[in-house]
Amino acid sequence: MLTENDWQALWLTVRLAGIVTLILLLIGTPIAWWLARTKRRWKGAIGAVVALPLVLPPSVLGFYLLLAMGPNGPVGKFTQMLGGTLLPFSFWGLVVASVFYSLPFMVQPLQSAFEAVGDRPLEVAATLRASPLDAFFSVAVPLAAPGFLTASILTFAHTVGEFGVVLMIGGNLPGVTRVASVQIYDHVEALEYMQAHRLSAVMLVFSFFVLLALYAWRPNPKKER
Amino acid sequence: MLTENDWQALWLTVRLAGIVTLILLLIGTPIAWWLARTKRRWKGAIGAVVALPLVLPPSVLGFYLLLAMGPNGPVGKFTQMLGGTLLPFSFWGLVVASVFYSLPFMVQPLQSAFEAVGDRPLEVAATLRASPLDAFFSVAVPLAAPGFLTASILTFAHTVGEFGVVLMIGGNLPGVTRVASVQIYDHVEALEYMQAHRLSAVMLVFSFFVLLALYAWRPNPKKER
Amino acid sequence: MEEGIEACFRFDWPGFSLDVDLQLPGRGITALFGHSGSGKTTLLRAIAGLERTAHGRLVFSGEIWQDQNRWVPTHKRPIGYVFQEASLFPHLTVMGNLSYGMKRNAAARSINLEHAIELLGIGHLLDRTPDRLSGGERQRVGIARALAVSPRLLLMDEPLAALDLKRRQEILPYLERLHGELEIPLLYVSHSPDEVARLADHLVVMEEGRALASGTLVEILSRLDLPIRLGEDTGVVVEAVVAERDRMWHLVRVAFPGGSLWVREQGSKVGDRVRVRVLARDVSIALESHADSSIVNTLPATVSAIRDESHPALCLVRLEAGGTPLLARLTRRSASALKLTPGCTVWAQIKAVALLA
Amino acid sequence: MEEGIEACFRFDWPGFSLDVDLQLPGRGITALFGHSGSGKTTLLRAIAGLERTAHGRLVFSGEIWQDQNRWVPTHKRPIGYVFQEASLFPHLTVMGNLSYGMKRNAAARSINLEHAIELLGIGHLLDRTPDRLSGGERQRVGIARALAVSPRLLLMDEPLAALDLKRRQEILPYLERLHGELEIPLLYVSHSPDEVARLADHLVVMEEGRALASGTLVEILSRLDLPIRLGEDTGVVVEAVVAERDRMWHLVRVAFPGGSLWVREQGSKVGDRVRVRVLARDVSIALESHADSSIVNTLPATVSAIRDESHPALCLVRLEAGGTPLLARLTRRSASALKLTPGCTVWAQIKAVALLA
Amino acid sequence: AAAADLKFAMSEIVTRFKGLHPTEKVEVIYGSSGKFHTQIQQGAPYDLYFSADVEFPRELAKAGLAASEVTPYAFGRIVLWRATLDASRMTLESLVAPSIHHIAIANPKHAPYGKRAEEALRASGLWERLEPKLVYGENIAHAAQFVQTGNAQVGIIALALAVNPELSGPGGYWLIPDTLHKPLEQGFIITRRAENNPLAKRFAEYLSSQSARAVMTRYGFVLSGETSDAAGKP
Ligand SMILES: Nc1ncnc2c1ncn2[C@@H]1O[C@H](COP(=O)(O)OP(=O)(O)OP(=O)(O)O)[C@@H](O)[C@H]1O
Ligand SMILES: Nc1ncnc2c1ncn2[C@@H]1O[C@H](COP(=O)(O)OP(=O)(O)OP(=O)(O)O)[C@@H](O)[C@H]1O
Ligand SMILES: [Mg+2]
Ligand SMILES: [Mg+2]
Repeated sequence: MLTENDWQALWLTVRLAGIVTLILLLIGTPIAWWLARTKRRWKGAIGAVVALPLVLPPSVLGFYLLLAMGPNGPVGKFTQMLGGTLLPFSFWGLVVASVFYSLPFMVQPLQSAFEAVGDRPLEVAATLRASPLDAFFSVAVPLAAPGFLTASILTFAHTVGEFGVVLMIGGNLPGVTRVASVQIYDHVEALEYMQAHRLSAVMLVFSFFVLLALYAWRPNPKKER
Repeated sequence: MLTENDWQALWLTVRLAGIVTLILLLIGTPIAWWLARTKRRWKGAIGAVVALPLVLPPSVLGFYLLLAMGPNGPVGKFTQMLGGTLLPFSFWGLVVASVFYSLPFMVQPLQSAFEAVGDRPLEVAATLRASPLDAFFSVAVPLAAPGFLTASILTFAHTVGEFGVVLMIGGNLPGVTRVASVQIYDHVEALEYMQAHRLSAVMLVFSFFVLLALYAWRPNPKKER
Repeated sequence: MEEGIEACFRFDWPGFSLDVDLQLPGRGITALFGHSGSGKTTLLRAIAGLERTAHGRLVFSGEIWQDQNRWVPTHKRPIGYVFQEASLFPHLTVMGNLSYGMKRNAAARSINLEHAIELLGIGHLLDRTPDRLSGGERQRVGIARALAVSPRLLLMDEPLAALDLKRRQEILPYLERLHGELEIPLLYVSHSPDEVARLADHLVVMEEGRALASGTLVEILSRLDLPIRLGEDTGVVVEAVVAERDRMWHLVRVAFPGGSLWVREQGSKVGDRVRVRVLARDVSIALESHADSSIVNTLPATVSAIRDESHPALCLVRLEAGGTPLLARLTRRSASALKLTPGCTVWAQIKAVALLA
Repeated sequence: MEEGIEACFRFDWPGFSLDVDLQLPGRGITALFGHSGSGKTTLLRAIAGLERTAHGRLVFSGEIWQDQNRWVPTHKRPIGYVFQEASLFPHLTVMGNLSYGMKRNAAARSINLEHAIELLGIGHLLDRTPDRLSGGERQRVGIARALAVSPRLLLMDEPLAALDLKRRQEILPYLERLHGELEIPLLYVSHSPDEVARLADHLVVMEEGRALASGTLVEILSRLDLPIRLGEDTGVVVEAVVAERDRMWHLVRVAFPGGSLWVREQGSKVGDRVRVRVLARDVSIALESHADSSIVNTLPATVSAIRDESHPALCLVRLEAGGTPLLARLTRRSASALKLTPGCTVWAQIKAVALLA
Repeated sequence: AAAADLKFAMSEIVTRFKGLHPTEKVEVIYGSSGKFHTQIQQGAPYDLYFSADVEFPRELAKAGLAASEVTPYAFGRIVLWRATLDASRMTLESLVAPSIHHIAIANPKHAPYGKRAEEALRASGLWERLEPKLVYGENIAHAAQFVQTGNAQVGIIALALAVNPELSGPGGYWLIPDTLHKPLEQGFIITRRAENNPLAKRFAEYLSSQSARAVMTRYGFVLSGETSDAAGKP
């Protein structure tokens, strides 16, 4: 039903979205934690900066990222200095761009979830000898579990659906950067509607079941009476 | 510094994002509330469906919306039946499409926020003679305020940044459907980088201050000790 | 129709089941008394409509609140509920919490809120948010909030547990007066036998989800067989009339069938009907009456029963003073030394008497 | 260095300021007693390191936990904390809550958790989540959780407030034993004069953020001038030695300078040092000794002072029984009738005596 | 990298090329010429760049990013197209008819086909009257979709698209005279990256072969040096 290219694109998409979600869990969690806990003045400013990638149209953001990661851009110079290769038109270039673009989708829900945890559970943890780091993992994270789920769903889905940035940075190379969204886009542009419908349907069905599984597993937020 | 067209596009963008956010507050809140409170089996399925618009690439989603809202699509037939006009190439077409596309950004954070409220405050409200609806507005909504903020920020910003769908069904009509994201895109495509930079910068600065204001106003989530 | 509360609930949770069928009076204070985990809160929640039981019937002075076909939701029941944990709205100030219910029930304003606020000592806290209150302060706001809706039935889940003696002693008379003036029936959960004895007209003893006993306070307290571990607070309540007033020493004499007792005055007038509580630990027994002691109250009485107490050194003696039952707690050695047996005539020396209302 | 806790804190909140400078003993139970809102919780939190005060100095048996330059964070302080609201982790089962601290402090296992679980009666709840516990059950789990970390200093914020008398009477001796066996100092917030009198070796009376008095229980309780409203529980504590045992009647005679008293036995052996509590309300005064009464304990004593009580009908009489102070509460009319003045010799009749430890 | 309008023609050419050289690997990526232009500036791994106009490759060549001259390979033509009704009997004038609410063209600002459509409308003096009816697609395929979904009644699109069986359907097209607009010259370059890639050179040479030219013609391109009328005719 689907061509080999389609399957390749799907697999690439899942890989990209998975890796981006994982990386963002690693990066976004501390940022969200800091935003939720700090009482600093410029907390608002940082929060706003984190949300900024949202407001630029994706292909424009992609354009700026391309400039930055290109041979004359700051990121490009840096990566060249390190290893010699440039990020655009590579899988890891997509990853970096998507991480940047999807950051707010991870940070915002996590921040809300962490704020909802409140001080008390952490105080309790401290009286039970848990260091702040320990308390974070053993108390804050489980209590914020629904937030993690929301954040991961939004991030994953958004990375799956995103194509403006991906097209710009990735260059649409089959098997490397041609993810499913780009593939569908190509089908539509080429007026290959049947193909586009099929791939969309597969994506939708697949996503539906992934989301359904996530929801089924979703822990009910616990509240002490 | 900016051309008149640019300003027009900016204004259109703000209007679109504002209206979409408002409409989604109206639509998304009851959905999120239902998802947060119900114990039905198919809650997960509904939740997954709500999140689905996320995974399709915007321009593909736009294409399907174009089909649906066209003279032969179901939505199109419906609108024709009602008033005779079609939605594509009109501002309200954009609104409808964006509402559809941004729904998950409103629903997901709200759902988390409502779940975090828990049963107790609503029980208390009931003992104080508040009907469920009354309790919803006087207790659940204020307690979920940070969630409303997160949801509105994500929705607003996402609508501002979105252009795939908008381009697809808007027809890029100046003053009607040519929002800032499309305008920037046009500048970039036409290699008018200077113009693109300027408009992007204005958007970013503007958004930064809007976000900053929102954060500053952001209520600290209250917890009873 | 008839006054009173008919409450019948049955359901199972894993590890706990509730099964009660109670007839509670439609006025006065009914205490729910029982061990931790015996189902007091659950029963109160069921009455409030917060827990919807599979089988249940609830009738409040003729209005059906729950049966097979009917279900009045919580917000339509004219109740005031004080939660075990204060459960204030964290997003509202103290004032906001108080006015929340008041606004929604503007018609039936029967309670003077200013007075309640003053009495509960929360006047200086009105602008604070709950996260900046102490535990006891939160609980007091919770009480005021429940009163502010001018309920027709007050449900209170250990409202005074977090309060110190002084506060408690200020609030208790207020609650007493409240139910006296407004005739609101009050269902009151408490662990404190002291509070129960002082406040309650009617007592329900809960154990493992069942109502072990239900009846008037006087009835239940004087029963020797009930395993109510009132401990130090075992005693009886006597209904009496103020017969005389000693203005100089601030004492009143209350009379009842069987004699009279001198009690410190509490504002009651001659002729008032009052209740006095006599704790078993305050009653000693002498074979003769002695005038040279500081114990002012001695009554002739007959021993009617003797029962062992939980500690092997002690026993509980039931006395009849002209028809009024009294309990005395003695060491078994004393009982033996005085050769007490049912039928003996003795003098009951009462060291302290508390006037209740 | 020397044992003991040196706690000195000063800071201001809008509407409340804390200003204490205390020297607390490094062993035994110290009760923090005071009205609602007097700053007990705040002081406990400051000691636990949960509230970081601007000016403060805290030394625990020679270790500096807080001064200008040092700050030991809460998780490095070897404390166990029972919060006023149980504050269980809602995402863990009861067992998970208990083992949380235990896992993190595997080295110093000094408390037998199984025993604590059994005694607190929470064995059947181990698999439940906190949202399915009753109020008292939650609080008991909170106590067990604090004990499970094998702390070197126990801080308890009204741990027994939500518990019924029976539980309380089971837990109190356990806490007593705990501090006796393990020599863990215990800081204990309580509203209940009964609990305080029973448990505390040392008493701190708080009022409006200040420590009104701090000293041994015996010292503080026998002071007539302190406005501690112990109410019904006004009384003294006497240090004594078990002198004789009456196996038949389950009584022991405890001797102290000034006489001896018969008390129901509580497992102590002849020669043990014990404390007995004598409440003012249980002491009556006679001019002669009477043998025909059920009151077994009478002691010769001298009136040393008379003070008015809060109620105008009552007065408090301080007696000296061979160097041991006693308090008696009488009606002023009785005091007048018996012509009591400082210097009189009288018989103190003691109706009930509680053996404390 | 090839402009989107080349999709069908180029696919067939590549198949034929592979038939001749079975061992060689040729991948074609279709997209917007402008985007490729930007990407090549930033080092995109494309060896050949077939643009939909000549300006983009010229600029790249000027920036030293080309390894060859800018070679014009074809001219595009624009047509009036209608999805359901036969458009072959329409003219530009018939667009004024009130039954036509929306006319879809590619965005003249950056799409070469859109630019030519605008020129044609201006040349025939209809621009002022038709401008309120115009809706702009991102590119020529997008403009075609507006028409195909019925949201616009007619569109001005590339001949290369109109001859595509997916679109041809019941509707026909009317070739807009190329006198009304500037020629739509399309050029390609070999990028600097492919300087030493013999395959790129060979493929470029193959394009001028007879069979490749036949394919281009069949898909509606006018080849350099031929008359326009042959274009699109099988
Ligand atoms: N949601 C629940 N699911 C299962 N069991 C529950 C639930 N809530 C409470 N229980 C159990 O029901 C029993 C009665 O609880 P309830 O809260 O009524 O007790 P209580 O008499 O109010 O006790 P306390 O004095 O400690 O507050 C307890 O054993 C408790 O563990
Ligand atoms: N975060 C805060 N900000 C300002 N004032 C506070 C804050 N927390 C508590 N207070 C006030 O400090 C005073 C002391 O509070 P604390 O909790 O120490 O009282 P407490 O002695 O424990 O009383 P209770 O017996 O009612 O628990 C109270 O008057 C309270 O209102
Ligand atoms: Mg309870
Ligand atoms: Mg407190």
